[in-house]
Amino acid sequence: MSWNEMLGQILMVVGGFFYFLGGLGMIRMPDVYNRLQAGTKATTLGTFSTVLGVGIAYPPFLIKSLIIIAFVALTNPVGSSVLARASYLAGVKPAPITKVDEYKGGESS
Amino acid sequence: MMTALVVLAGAIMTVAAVFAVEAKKILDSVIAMSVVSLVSVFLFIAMRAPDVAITEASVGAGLVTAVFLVALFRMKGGDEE
Amino acid sequence: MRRLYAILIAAGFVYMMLSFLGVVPGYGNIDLCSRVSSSFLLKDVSEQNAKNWLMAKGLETKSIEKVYGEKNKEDGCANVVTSIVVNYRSFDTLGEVTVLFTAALGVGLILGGTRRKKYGLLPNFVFRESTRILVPLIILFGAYIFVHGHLTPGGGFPGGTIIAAAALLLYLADEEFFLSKVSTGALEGSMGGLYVIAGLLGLAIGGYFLYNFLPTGRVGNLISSGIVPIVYTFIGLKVGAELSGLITDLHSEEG
Amino acid sequence: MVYWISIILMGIGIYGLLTQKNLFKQLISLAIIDTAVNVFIIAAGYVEGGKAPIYTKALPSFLKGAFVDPLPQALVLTAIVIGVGVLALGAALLVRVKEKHKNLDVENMKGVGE
Repeated sequence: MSWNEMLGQILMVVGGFFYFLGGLGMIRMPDVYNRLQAGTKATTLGTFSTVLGVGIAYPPFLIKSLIIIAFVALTNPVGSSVLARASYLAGVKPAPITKVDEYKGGESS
Repeated sequence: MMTALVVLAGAIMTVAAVFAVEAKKILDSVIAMSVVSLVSVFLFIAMRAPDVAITEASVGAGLVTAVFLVALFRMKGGDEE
Repeated sequence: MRRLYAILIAAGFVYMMLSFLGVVPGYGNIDLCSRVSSSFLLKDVSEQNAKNWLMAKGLETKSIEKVYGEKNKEDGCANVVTSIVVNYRSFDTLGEVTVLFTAALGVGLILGGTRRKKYGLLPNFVFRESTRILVPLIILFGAYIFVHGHLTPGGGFPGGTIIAAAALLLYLADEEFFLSKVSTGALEGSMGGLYVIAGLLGLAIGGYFLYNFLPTGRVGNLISSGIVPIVYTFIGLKVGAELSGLITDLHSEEG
Repeated sequence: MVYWISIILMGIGIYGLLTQKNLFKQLISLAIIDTAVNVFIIAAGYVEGGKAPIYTKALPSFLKGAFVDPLPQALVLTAIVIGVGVLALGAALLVRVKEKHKNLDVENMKGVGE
């Protein structure tokens, strides 16, 4: 096994670990906003790591995997923010442990 | 391995279809229908039909769900007036 | 009572279909030789490789030379499903596109209007600005899918749907956005007309409708397989314009 | 196996079509039947151990079991797109029905079902 395959597979395992953390966060977190944060941040990192690992292990896929990373970096945070905003506007209350609610009273766009 | 996955996919599809038929709210029903379409994408890939899989994923699971949701939203909007 | 009857009818249907399973061949046990010709299965991307392989097996090489030397109906497409859909069942695809056009026309007649229906949603700054970045990329991706339809999985219909998804994203992001009916109608009509013109050119040159009259090139190249990528480009743009018009109709009201 | 899955899904769709009084639920049952029929037709073309029908560099092992059958896939590709047209037209009709009759229940509409 050459060095790039080894590096790529290590990156894939790291990505799988981030996916696992995201799934754990979906179960353990108290309310919908924390779950969104866990589900988005962990799986974005996991996708970066896994796709980059595939690109390094099999060099013909490197450019495509970089394009996929750019796409995921553009779309994933936007989708998460839109979901959080929609659930706030729909009246989902944050968990009672929450101290700061900066979104209260509308946004300043 | 593949057979077990196909059986699992079939179980998910059956449960989602029963839920889609029997659910009280239509929104739940539409989401369950989209789940049936999405899992059928896996069946198509397992049966070596990538063309059909990509078409079903974009057309069947994406566009039909979007059209149904927009139609549902229009109906709900008419309710409140 | 009603549920009981429904369960009985559904069970009767399931029993009928299960007894019908004895007629069709079992799952995965299909002899493909009895369904398609052997020269169809013997095509390959690398010509030299195939010849050597056939020589090593001691098989006749006539069929492989025929595949590369002359035009046959599946010429040039690496993706067999594409060569079925837009090469020798192309007339069927023309009918399919017509059915889709009729459905979009029906939606336009039922719901169509000249004004954007407003739901009173609050504008979202992040979503609107990122949509402006994303929409060209999504359209580019849809074009990539239908241009490469003869090499990779995909083709005109999923590509057109992805373009329509870009239109749907614009509608969700901006309350003011309204796609003009004239532009989608013009794009769709011209693409449908070009599809028919390609068919008529084939009728004039080769003798039957939608004949593949361009040189077919080598299997696996981007510019190969004659009019297949051109026709798929027409189909992709037509389907994209049609479905965008359908989404526009769903978001519009009279007034 | 896949035959069974698709036949059971068709049965569920027919059951929903017969029992549900809401027109939108009936449309969703039609969509489920659509998906199930597509799975059935694809399963009729599957060859055990076959590859996806795209020519690559390696020549397929000789004839039997080389590819799955590409013809059902082309037919299903057509069927999916036509299904979208049918379902979108149905949804548009339902929007109009809702505007006219104020509800989607088959038995509560004025002048229908009495």
